[in-house]
Amino acid sequence: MSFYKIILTVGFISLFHSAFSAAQHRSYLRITSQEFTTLPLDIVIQAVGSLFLLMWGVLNVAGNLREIQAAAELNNKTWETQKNIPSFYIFNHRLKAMSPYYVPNEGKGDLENLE
Amino acid sequence: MAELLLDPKIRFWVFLPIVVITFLVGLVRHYVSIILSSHKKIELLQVQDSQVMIRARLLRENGKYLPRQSFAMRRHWFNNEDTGYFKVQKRTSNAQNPMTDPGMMTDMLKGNLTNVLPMIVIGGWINWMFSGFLTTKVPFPLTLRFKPMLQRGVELAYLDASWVSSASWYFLNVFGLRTIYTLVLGENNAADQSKVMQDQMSGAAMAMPPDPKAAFKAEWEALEITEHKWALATVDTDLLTAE
Amino acid sequence: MSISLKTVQNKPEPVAYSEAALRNNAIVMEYCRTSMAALSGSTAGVLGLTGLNGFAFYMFSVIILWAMFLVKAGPNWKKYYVSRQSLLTNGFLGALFTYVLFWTFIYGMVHVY
Amino acid sequence: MYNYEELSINEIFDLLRKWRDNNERKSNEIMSLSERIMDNLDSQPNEKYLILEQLIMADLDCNYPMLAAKWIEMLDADFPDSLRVMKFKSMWYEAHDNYEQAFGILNKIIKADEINAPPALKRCIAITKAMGMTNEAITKLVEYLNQFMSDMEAWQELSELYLQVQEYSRAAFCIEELILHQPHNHLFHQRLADIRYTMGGVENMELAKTYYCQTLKLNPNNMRALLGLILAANNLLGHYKSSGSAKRKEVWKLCQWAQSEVTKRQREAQGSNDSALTSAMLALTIGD
Repeated sequence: MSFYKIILTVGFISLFHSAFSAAQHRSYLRITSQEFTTLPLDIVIQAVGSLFLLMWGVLNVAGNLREIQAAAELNNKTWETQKNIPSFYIFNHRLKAMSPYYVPNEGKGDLENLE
Repeated sequence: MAELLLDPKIRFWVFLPIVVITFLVGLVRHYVSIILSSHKKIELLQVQDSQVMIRARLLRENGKYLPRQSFAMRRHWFNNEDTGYFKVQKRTSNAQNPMTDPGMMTDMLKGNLTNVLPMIVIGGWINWMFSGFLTTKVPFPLTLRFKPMLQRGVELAYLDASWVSSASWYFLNVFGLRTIYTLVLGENNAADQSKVMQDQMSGAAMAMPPDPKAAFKAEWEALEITEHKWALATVDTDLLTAE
Repeated sequence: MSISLKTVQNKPEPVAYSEAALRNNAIVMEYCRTSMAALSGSTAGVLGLTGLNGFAFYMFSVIILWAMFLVKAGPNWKKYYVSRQSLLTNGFLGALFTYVLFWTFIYGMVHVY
Repeated sequence: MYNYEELSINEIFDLLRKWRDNNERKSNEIMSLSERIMDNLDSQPNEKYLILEQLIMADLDCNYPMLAAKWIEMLDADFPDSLRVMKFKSMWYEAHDNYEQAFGILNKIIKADEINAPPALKRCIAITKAMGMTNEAITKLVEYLNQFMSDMEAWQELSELYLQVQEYSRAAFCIEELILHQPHNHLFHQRLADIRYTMGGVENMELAKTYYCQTLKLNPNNMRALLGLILAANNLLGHYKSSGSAKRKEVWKLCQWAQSEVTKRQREAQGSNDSALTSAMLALTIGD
């Protein structure tokens, strides 16, 4: 689990906890029949703090921004890369011979015999 | 007016269940619609037409990067009176009546099945199951006009407009959770993996004009009046002056 | 990858933006904006804000998110966004709806009963 | 460039993504990483199948048919009737020089779904190319482009094929088509200039000069375009000897500018090389 996901989890738990505290505070006020004015300061701070934590986490979890200028990506490319098209790959090339599974073509042997 | 006091049990047996039910139904609906969705059958000719249109549009927009001769050659190929593509290719206009096309009909039916039906069924069920509760209060004052919207099923003339009834709470959820679905399900990519494996070409053809004949004519006209302005005429001096 | 042309005023040369990158950024921003609306709505509910206070809190969190975006992009934000204003105003109302829903929801859960 | 042993698994997946997005043919590198990739494949549920495909391509490219067969079977198990997996099967036969079988499968794919046939059609063309029948491949590709006119890959491939048979003006036409699609890609401008330069003649040389300039405007770091500009300008100077002096002057200026640019680049490169070399030497002495 990445660092920011941990931050998100912590933020959620903290926000949930502050919500729970606020609900408790409300029911306490109701039982003691006091008027609700504002929440205790610690709950407010906890709620707002966890909001910031969450937003920061979300911003980093959401993914990276990419440079939008078309040239930014293209300028680092070379023609050798641009030329490469996977749809048109052919496998009948010399790298084949480097593989341990390579079976030399018999036709070639015949050619040598001819000479 | 006096503050209403709601039974806390309403919170856990009405208020929360409605949110959860709406959310889960939305998820289920999403996956059902994926299962039911059929690939729109498109014809090869339509794909071809759309690609021609793209090419003609690009020629209009970016033709200035080509030498005059190359531009003229391409326009000739598209627009020539006798041999031009837009002149030679005859397309019939096929603006179809959706009612006569059985494929279209089933599509519409499926759309109804996944969108409207669950809303009516679940809405009706919620109305029946949780009828007559006040569930919550919106945290801001509202005018009386909102009463019929927010207090469906609770006809109390003197109730403050910011109270929300259970049925209305359901509808608020239906509309408000939409953005959350995109968050949870990702930008319509829930079934992406299996879709990727089918090699969709349809994307290009989706932007296809319904009536190729008219589209061809419009493109022909647009191309006809396009003037070639060689964008690279001064590029060498630009390069020198930029230093 | 296709490329769209958008002419920027005060500049003779049209600037070309890569459409794929634009879309990617838009998705990221949309994700952040929706999350921000939901989260700040929940927080407003927890705090028990009512009336105009709640809407002011929404404005506040929108601006905070905007500032976070700018900080994330660093000094050369031009590399990533077309304009700073649209970053602030895009999807303002759509996110407001989400915000109000979550605000009402959490407010109901915490403060009404 | 990279030390593949030391990369963390996340870095490997990032690298794979980069290669995939940029169409880089890093078959050998992917091969050497394949064991670690397979061990951690399940950590990337979103990209799992794309990575598998990448592996198959790399294995086939390096002629490791056993491995490729294994991955194809894995794909086949998850997507039993997928045309895309069938395409890989045909590629497997192709790698074994069993072109008959490969064509058979591809034809089946094309028949099954006409709209989504392009990948299979492209494979057919590639096989024709692999068999050494360039002219047939060109015919097929032209036929294909008649139907799918805005397929950039195909235009690019067609231009390469035309170059092989030395049909330069046709190759230039294809590259022009690519410029229409991506007018901001400096590589296409550079390529067109290359072709025009090869064709020769005053008119083509002027075009080559213009397109090299455009390339440099889009990307000032394109060394090949700089050198090409010098060559084209020099060539033009020879042509202009007799004709109007204004034109000649301009080309001469351009030539001078390009040469000074090149010298600047060379000096920069030398500078950085020197420091790298000295630091390497220093490291050696300390090692001793």
